Formats: sequence, C-alpha cells, structure tokens
Amino acid sequence: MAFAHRLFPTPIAVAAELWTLAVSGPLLTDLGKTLLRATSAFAIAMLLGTVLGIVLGRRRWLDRLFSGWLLVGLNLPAIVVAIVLYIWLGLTQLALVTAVVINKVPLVITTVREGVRSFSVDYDELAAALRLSPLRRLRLITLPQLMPFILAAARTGLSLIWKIVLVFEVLGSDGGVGYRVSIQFQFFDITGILAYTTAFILVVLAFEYGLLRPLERKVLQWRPAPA
Amino acid sequence: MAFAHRLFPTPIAVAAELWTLAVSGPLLTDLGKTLLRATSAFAIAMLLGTVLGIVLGRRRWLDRLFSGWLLVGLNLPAIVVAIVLYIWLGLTQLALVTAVVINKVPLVITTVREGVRSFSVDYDELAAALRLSPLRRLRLITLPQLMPFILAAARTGLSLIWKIVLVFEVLGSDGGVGYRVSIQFQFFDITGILAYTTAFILVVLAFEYGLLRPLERKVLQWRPAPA
Amino acid sequence: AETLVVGVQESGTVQWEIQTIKNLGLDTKHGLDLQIRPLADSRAGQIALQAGAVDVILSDFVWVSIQRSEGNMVTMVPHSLAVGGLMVPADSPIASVADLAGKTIAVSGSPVDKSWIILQAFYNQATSGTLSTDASARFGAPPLVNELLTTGGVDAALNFWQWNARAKVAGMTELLSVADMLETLGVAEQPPLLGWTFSDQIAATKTAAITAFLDASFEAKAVLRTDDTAWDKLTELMGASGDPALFTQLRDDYRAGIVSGYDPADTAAAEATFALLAQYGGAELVGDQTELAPGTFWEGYRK
Amino acid sequence: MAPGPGLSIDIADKRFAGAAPLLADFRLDIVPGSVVALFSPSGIGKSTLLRLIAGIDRDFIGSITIDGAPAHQAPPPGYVFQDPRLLPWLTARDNVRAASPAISAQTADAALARVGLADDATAWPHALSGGMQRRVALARAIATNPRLLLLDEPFVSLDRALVDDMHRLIANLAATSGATVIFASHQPEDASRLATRVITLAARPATIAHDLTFEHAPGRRDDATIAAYASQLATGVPHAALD
Amino acid sequence: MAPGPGLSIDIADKRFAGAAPLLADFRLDIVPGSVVALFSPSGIGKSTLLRLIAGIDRDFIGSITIDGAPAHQAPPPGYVFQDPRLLPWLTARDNVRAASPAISAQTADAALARVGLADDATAWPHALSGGMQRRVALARAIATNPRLLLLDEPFVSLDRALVDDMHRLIANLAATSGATVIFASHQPEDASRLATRVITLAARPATIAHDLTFEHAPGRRDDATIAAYASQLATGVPHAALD
Ligand SMILES: Nc1ncnc2c1ncn2[C@@H]1O[C@H](COP(=O)(O)OP(=O)(O)OP(=O)(O)O)[C@@H](O)[C@H]1O
Ligand SMILES: Nc1ncnc2c1ncn2[C@@H]1O[C@H](COP(=O)(O)OP(=O)(O)OP(=O)(O)O)[C@@H](O)[C@H]1O
Ligand SMILES: [Mg+2]
Ligand SMILES: [Mg+2]
Repeated sequence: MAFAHRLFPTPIAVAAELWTLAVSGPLLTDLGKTLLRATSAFAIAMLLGTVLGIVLGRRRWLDRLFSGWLLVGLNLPAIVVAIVLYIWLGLTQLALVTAVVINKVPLVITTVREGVRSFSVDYDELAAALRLSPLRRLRLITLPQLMPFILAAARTGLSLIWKIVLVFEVLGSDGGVGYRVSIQFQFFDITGILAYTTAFILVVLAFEYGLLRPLERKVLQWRPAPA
Repeated sequence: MAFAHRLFPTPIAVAAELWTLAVSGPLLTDLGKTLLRATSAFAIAMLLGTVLGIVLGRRRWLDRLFSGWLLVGLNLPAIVVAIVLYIWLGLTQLALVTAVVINKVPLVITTVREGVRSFSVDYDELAAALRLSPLRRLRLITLPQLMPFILAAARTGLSLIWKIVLVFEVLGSDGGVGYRVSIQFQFFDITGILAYTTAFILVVLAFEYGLLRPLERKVLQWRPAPA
Repeated sequence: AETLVVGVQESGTVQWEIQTIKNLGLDTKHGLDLQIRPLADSRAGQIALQAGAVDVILSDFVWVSIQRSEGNMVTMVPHSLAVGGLMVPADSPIASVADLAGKTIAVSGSPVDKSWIILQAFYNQATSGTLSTDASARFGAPPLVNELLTTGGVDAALNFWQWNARAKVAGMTELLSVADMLETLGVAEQPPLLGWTFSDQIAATKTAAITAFLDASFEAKAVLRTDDTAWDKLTELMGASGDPALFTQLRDDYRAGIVSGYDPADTAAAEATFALLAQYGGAELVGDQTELAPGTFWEGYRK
Repeated sequence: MAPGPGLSIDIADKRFAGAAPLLADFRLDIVPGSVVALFSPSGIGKSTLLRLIAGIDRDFIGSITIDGAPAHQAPPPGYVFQDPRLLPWLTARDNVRAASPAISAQTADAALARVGLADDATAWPHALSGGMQRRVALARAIATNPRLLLLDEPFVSLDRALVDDMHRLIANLAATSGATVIFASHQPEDASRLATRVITLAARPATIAHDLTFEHAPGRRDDATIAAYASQLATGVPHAALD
Repeated sequence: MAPGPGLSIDIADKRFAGAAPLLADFRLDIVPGSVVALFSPSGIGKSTLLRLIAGIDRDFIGSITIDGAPAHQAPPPGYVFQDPRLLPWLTARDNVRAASPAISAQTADAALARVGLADDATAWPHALSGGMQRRVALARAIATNPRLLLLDEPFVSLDRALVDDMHRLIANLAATSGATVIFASHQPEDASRLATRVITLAARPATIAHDLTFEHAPGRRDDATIAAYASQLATGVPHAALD
C-alpha cells in the first residue's frame, strides 16, 4: 500500500476540494448536467413504472404475458442498452436519458406490482360499493396503499439512477459528474472523486430532508405512532 | 446501417453463439464464477439488509441516527467502493463480494424499512396481548407483513447485484461474465455479449419460475383471489 | 528465477508481445518467472497496480507523470510509439482539417483525450480557429466511434490505431495521423506514448526481474519487427483469423510503432508533447503540473 | 320524493370456490320503500346476499335487478359493511366525503352530526372507538341520501341509547325519502322497531324459512305495536330460526 | 385448579395525545374469580381500559397489578379484541395456535369445536363470515386456558343460539377453572347471565357510575334468577347509564 495516504483523504481535505471545485472549478456545471439528466430520468421512470406496475399488478393476463420480459429488462446489462441506444439515437442527451429510463423502469414496475398485489380486497369492495370513478379510486384507494412502495422505489430509485447516469456519462458524454469522476479516476484523484460524490450526496440529502420527508410526514400523518 | 447484422444479431445467431461458447468456450466457467459471487452477495445482502431494515424501521432513534448515513451508502458510486476495497483487501473474491454487499445492502434496508413503517399497529397490539417471543413475533407477524417488500427487494435485488458484480468484475477480477463482456465490448462483439446476457437471464428465469414463484404461491396462498 | 507479475489487458495489442515472449521462451531465457494477470480494462490495471496485485502494467506517460507529481512514485520504460489518427470515409469531402468546420466528429474517449487535444492544437495552428466550437464532437468508447463512422453517423472519427486499422480495412482512409500532427506542431521525434509502468519501490526491490523482463520485451520487439513467421502464431489473438487484409494492416501499423531502443536521458519528445498537452488540454488533462515530472522514465535501464 | 327502488332477486347458483352452493334457486322480490330485516344463523349468507345486491360481488349465476337495472349498474346504494371499513388515511369527514364527489364538507359534517359525531370530523379512524368507527360508516352510507340502503349489522357495538337514535335515524330516512332499506341483524328488537318485512334464512343452500310482513309504518309505531311485533317475531318465528 | 388472579387498578392519568384525559384518578379492585361486566356509552373508554389491563398499552400514569405483578409482566391473558383481529396469513387453526407455542393442532381444533367451528379449522380468515371470525378470536382467547380473560364485546355479530352457547362456554370456564373474566358489552342480557359484578362507566374522564354485585354464581342461575337480575339491572342502573 504505497499510496495509502492519497487514497484515504481526510474529510477536511474533501471539503476543501469541494469548495475549490465549486468556486473555481467545473463542479457546479457538471453537477447541473448530471442533475438535469438524473431528475428527468427519475421523473419519467417513476411515472411510467408506477403506471405499468399498477396495470401489471391488476391484470393477471397482462402480467403472465409480460413478467418474463420484465425479468429480461431487469437483467439486461446497462452496457447493452447503452450501445443499442447510442447507435440508434447517436451520442445525444436523449439517448442517455432514454437508456437510464429503460434501466430503471423495470425496477419501479417490479416494486409497484408487488405493492398492488398486496392490496386488501376489502378496499376493492368498498370502491365497488361506492362506484368510485377510476380517478377517485386511484386517489382514494390505490395511491395511499401504494405509498410505502412508491417511497421505497423513490428512495432507492434516485440513487440507482444517479449511478446509472454515471456509467453512461463515462461511455459517451461531454460532461457531468460521471464524466469528471472518470477523469479524476485517471489521476487516481480520490479526493476529487469524493468531493464530487459529496456534492451529489448533499443534493440527495437536501431532496430527502427538504422535500421527501416533509411530504412523507404529510402523506403519512394518518398512521398511528408506533408503540 | 451497413453493419446492422453485426449490431443487431438475430436470436438464432445469439443462440448458436451461446451454444458454442457453452460447449467449447469459457461461458460455463465464467457463468459459474459470476453466479457464485452474485448468489453469495445476494444471500448476505438480503439477510443483512432485512435485519437492519427491521431494526431501523422499529427504532426511531436509530433511524434518526443512521438514515443520513444510509443515504450516503445508497449514493456512494461503485467505483469508490471498488477502489477502497480492492486496495484494502487486494484483488480477491472477498473484496469483490464485500463491495457488492456494501452496494446492495442500503437498498434492501431502505425497502424493508419502508415496509416495517407501514405495519399495522393492530398486529403489534395482538403480539403484545399474546406476549409473543421475539422469534415467534418475527415469524408470525413481522415476516408475513414484510413479504411483499422482501419479494420486491429480492426480485429487483438479484438483477441489481448481477449488474454490480459485472462492474466489479471489470475493475478487478480475472474471469466472470462482467470481465468477459467488457472484453467482448472492446471487440464490439454484440453477439457474444448477448449470448452471455442470455445465459444469465436464463438462470434468472429458472430462479424465478423454479424457485421464487412456487415459494411465493405457497407463502401467499392465504390472499383472496382479486376480483 | 525471480517472479514478476505483469497485468495486461486481455484484449490489448500488448498481448501480441507477451505471447511472442512466451512462444519463444524469452522469459526463461532471461531467468525470469513471468506471470501474467489478465485485466479487463485500463482502470482495472491501475487498480491492480495500486492494490499491489501486479508489479507491472502498461500505461501512458502522461498518467505516470501525473502520478509522480501527485506523490505516487511510479515510473516507466517505453513500450510503443503507435498513435491514432483522424479517419474519414473514402469518398469524404473532407480533404484537410480545415474542412472539419461544421462537421460532426466522433472522438474515442473524452473531451480530454490526448489525440483530441492534439487535433485541436493542430487545427488551431492551421486555421487559427477553435475546433471544439467550429465542429461538433461526440465522445464515446472506441468501438462505438468506429461503428458511428462506418454507419455514416458522423463525418470523421478520431480513434486509436488498432481501431483505425479495422476502419482502413473497411474502406476508410486516414486523413492525418497524430504523429503527423505532432510533427507539424514541432515535435519531430515520436514520443513513446505507452510504457511498462511500475512503482519506484518495485524497481528498487525487484531490479533484476524488471531488467530481465525489459530485456525479454525488447528482444520480442526485435523479432516482431523483422520476423514474419513470429506473427503467424498471433493471428487469432489479433482477431484477424480469416481476414488476411486486416492481419496485414494490423501487423504493419504495429511495426510502425515499435520502440527499438531506450535512453532515459532522451525525453525531449515526451517533454515537448507534455508541454503541448498542458497548453491545450489544461489541468483536466495533465493536472496542476505543466512539465513532465522528473523520473517519469526509469533511469535504471537503457537499451 | 321519489320512492326507493323495487328489487327482483333470482339467484340460480352462488358458491365460493370448492364449497357447497350458498344460494341456489333463491328468489326474492322486494317492493319499493320496504324496510327488510334479514335474520339468519351466523355464516348462512346474509353478508354474501347483501354484497350481491350491492353489485360488489358479480360472480354468481342468475340475475338481480334494481328497478330493472342489473345490480352493479344501478345507482350506488348506501352500504354499511359488517366491519367499519373506513379508509385509515382519511379523516372521519373525508371518509364520509369519499362516498361521492358531490358531498361537501358541510354535508359530511351534518351526516356525522346525525350519528352523534359532530366533534370528531377531523379525527383519524385509528383514534376512534369501535362504536364511533361504525357510526362513521353509517354516516358515509346515508350522506348521499341513497334510494337504496344496504346495512350489514349496523347497530352492533353501540350502546342502547345510540341504538335508539340510529333506529330513529333510519326510520326517518325511510319515512321521508321512501328509500328501500335492507339490513342484516341478530336483534329481534331492530326488526320490531324498524322493519316492514322480516325474512329469515336457514340451511345451506339458504332458503327463506320465514317471511313476515308488518302493517304499521316504522315511523308510526307506538310502544304497544312494537311489543306486539316483537311477540309476533318470538312466536311466528321459532327461536332457532330467528337467529 | 388455581383461582384466577385478583386485580388492583389505580390509574392517575390516561390520555391520548392532544385530548382530555380519558381516565383520571380511576381506582378499581377486582377479586379473584370475578366475572365483571363493563358497560358504558360508546367512546367512553372500555376498550382502552381493557388494553391497559392486558398490558398492551403501557403509556399511562399509575399502576395496574395482576396478582401483584405489573400488567405487562403478568402471564398472557386470553384477549378478544373488539374486532376479530385474526392474522390473515394463518388458517383458523393456526390463528388459534398463535396464542401459544404450547397449543397443539388437536387443542386448537378442540377450541374451534367449542365455538361451533369444528369444520372450519383449515379455512383462511377471509373466507369466514363476520360471526365466524369473531368466534375464531374467542377460540384463540380460551385455547390457552388463561387465568384471566379480557373480552371486548365478544358476543356481537352472533345469532341468539350462538350467544347462548358462548354464554355457557364462558360461564363453564369461569366455574371450572375459576378464571377471572372482564368483558365489555352493550347487552344487559350478557350481564344478567354471566356477570358476578357489573360496572358502568360514564363521563369523561370516566368514573364508575354504578357498581352492582350479584350473589349467584353464573353457572347456577335459573331462569328466574336471571330475570331477577335483569330487572335489577334495569332498575338499579338507570337506562341511560346502562346505555
Ligand atoms: N389512539 C388513539 N388516539 C386518540 N384517541 C383515542 C385513541 N384510541 C381511542 N381514543 C379515544 O378514546 C376514547 C375511548 O375509546 P375506547 O375505544 O376506549 O371506547 P369504548 O368505550 O371502547 O367505545 P366503544 O363502545 O365504541 O367501543 C374515544 O373517544 C376515542 O376517540
Ligand atoms: N371469500 C369466500 N371464500 C369462501 N367462502 C366464503 C367466502 N366468503 C364467505 N364465505 C362463506 O360463505 C358463508 C356465508 O358467509 P356470510 O359472510 O355471507 O355469512 P353471514 O350470514 O353474513 O354470517 P355472519 O352472521 O356471521 O356475518 C360462510 O360459511 C363463509 O364461510
Ligand atoms: Mg355477515
Ligand atoms: Mg370499544
């Protein structure tokens, strides 16, 4: 371990590097690019995955038809998806976001489908008795029951998407955190890598504590406090 | 698209390649290595993640203490984990499996914790009235309620783990599917990549339909058939 | 015999030399127990070296220089001069770099790829314009770049030599090699881009083994440069079985990049190239240092 | 006001997978505006029958029409399940409002007030006692002024004073709006005070063991009439069959 | 057999977050082997009190001791919740067996047979009618032969014949094993047949409005005694308080 000191930088060194990169380096530009890619892929994947997950959870025959393909989608290596899309759509922003969405959607579908399958028949009966319209049923019955699954998918989803974006940014892009990290890797600049990672994690923490938690508290306030 | 045939090989070409690679190529050895790594990492990550997820879901103060760190764990790029562990533990099997577990455990924890939080207080009261021992409580009350979340984590988990194994195999191993696919990528041997991918997906399909589904049917037979 | 573990990329052209060493028994001849650890890609090599899993890897001199200035004491002995070049389709309207304006170029690697920086410098000198704004560049992995060029997705491609060899066989032509560009930019002698890389510590503790390995390496190079029969056993490794045109192309391009001798004092070409890269690529490419770090080329050996 | 719908029930076969038929060749017609009490031993099929009438369960052979329309296409009935079945993520008020988009907060609060829960509109279901939850369910069923009310043991878990109030509430509703009401019960008192018709089911497949019709409208029964009906129930319907 | 435990309840303050205290300075002693009926209007605190006695809810100020031990450390009581609260992923038999690892399949089936569900041991809860689910819950509570039985409205949703059976079952249990029983109810009949003591709660915070003790042991009451007790309840306890 000849190089240990450089490989395990102190938190202070990382913070200093973070500051330098933010003030006079490309960090904010890179972070912006990556965040744009990650959030748009996140939004699309969550929406699409939730809708398809609900449909597959509800309709047995559709599930029987597609569950095998879902497994294929789940297990397709990122690199295969990236190659195909980069060749189809060129090395563009659209190809990157599409590739990320394709990678993430099966995960959301799987989680949401499991949630829909666990629904209580009781509330379905209630919906039938009240003749709820599809939209009211979604709002009053489906989504509240799905909440824990959607939260799980969202929490794990953002982190996964960011990791996939990193991979794709390395394979073909001209900026972003993944791209920069791969350059830093060539310098074996662990301090820089950790500075970038920290910057992203700060964003995620802000998202978690600034948005997700308050939202969660509001949405889940009905739950009795556990003993 | 002059090279269309090479980039988008027919399923027959892929099947033929799969057969050749299996019979006279390194496919079975590679697949064996990767499966060993993936399954051991899967088992460890599921067990550890479920236990920690239950604990964090139950104990508010522990969750408050660690939920930030969980987010850090979720968002740590694979490459950072890989470098640290490979340099610490050398380019060993142990380092690889540990790195994969570290990558996957936060995901399981997050999903399971969301599940535990969604538990009904009713059954907790029942457990208290019956004075269930921790073990019986786990078996009779906690695990059955967690089942949908564990299934979601298992289904998405195996696929994620295999993808992470691929990454780590590229970064530091001398065999396995990831290692081979990255070499095939350097030759742009899409047929070979798809053959390897197909081989793994066949294994996952076998796992799903041979093990997970029958198990699921048994465990969830209590559920009323949806209307 | 002393043991030396060399990490080599399984798909790399470096395998040809290693295989020749094995074929001719050059390792045992020099009293060396040569062990090969296959690696998936260059990142894996860097990790393996830092983790101490291998003693020697193949790397470029810019990386070595950066590592030295950062305090990672590694050093190298040249292995290859081969460089990439700018490829265009046979019937391309692009006749000189000036025609690149308004075109789409696929570049293997990233915006701080060394060849891309040199092409930009060259373009700047030829037209006094800025290539990155005049043309639109797409960055991707080498095979992806080749694929985009051959399918007409881009107008020109900047790629590594072994990929260009394949493109040539597929009917593309090399408009300009990186060596040509460097020459115009004032680096007359070709810099040794790739070299056998090891830590100072290994150099000190395993001097005999390193020396034996380098001897074997240079001997193999000599054979590969002159002896056609030595190549016959490499056909499959080159991925050229059944494709004599590709075989010949790869062999000839490889020969053009073979390093025939080594004098640690003669680092002018590398220094000039480094300065050029520092000027045009900036800190993102070379780090904070603008000059080749002293000791980048190992003083303990000469040929 | 328009009177409640008339029902025509004709079930050739209703069974659950792997079990003997619960209802077979079961016929029952109910005239508009009746208040029908359903009695039977536990597990005979009261709840199942109510679910069929509500159009919740459509898995049977035969036909159930409500004013001529198939059950599941008829306007939504006011339904009280055997359990409270509140949506735990909605307050009492919003649970009532879930019954229809047409119910305003005021209407919901008024319905809650009618079941004695004026102060609990913003409480979550888990913070309500068992009896309070059942009353929210009742408020949800009546809030839409439905022309058909289907109540599955609506008066259990309530103290006697509340049961009297709820009896009055339903009787008023039936009297003023002419709604058709069908309720399952185990208490003969519910029938003697509320019902215009009492049907007891027995055996498997369920058959109509007794079918009694009372003359006086529920709203206009004095204590003597109620006592008379009660004794009629006690004698006319043998004890075991009554429940 | 050892008689059931004696209870000493002394609750200084029990309230739910953000609400007026439900119980304050509430004192009640129960002698071993009593069968106590709890009456009150809906929402006064019967279920809460039973949960406190069972040691399920430990968030209160004061002390509840069962034969001297704090409630939550006392041996597990037989408990029937106000809802059936079966575990949906276990069959009826396994729900009964969940009460204790000591219960064999035979014991569980015997307990089910005592509540009239001999044929339904392998049924899932969702396939049982409301009354059947409540009886499984009752079977689960008695299967362990507990020395303390806490029953929250155990006899609702059952037909009259079944209620009689269940009365007999509980009376027998109390008589033969000497178990202490506390049950919440809204039916005076439950008390006149079963109870040795009747307590009615009223107001908030809940106070003991009436505390009646009956002389005859439940098992040995003839119809005349029961009628006498019923009238005693009707007169001794004003209607409104009785509920
Ligand atoms: N978790 C809770 N949070 C807040 N308030 C609660 C909670 N549980 C019960 N309450 C309140 O405590 C009061 C008493 O409830 P409890 O269930 O003990 O009544 P009860 O006497 O059993 O009524 P019922 O006869 O309707 O079952 C009710 O007013 C209820 O709103
Ligand atoms: N989903 C189901 N699957 C199988 N059997 C069922 C199902 N639902 C109900 N049953 C059976 O149908 C019968 C009638 O049930 P139902 O709930 O209609 O009875 P009920 O008359 O309402 O009884 P109770 O008075 O106890 O509520 C019961 O024996 C029950 O076991
Ligand atoms: Mg019923
Ligand atoms: Mg209660």
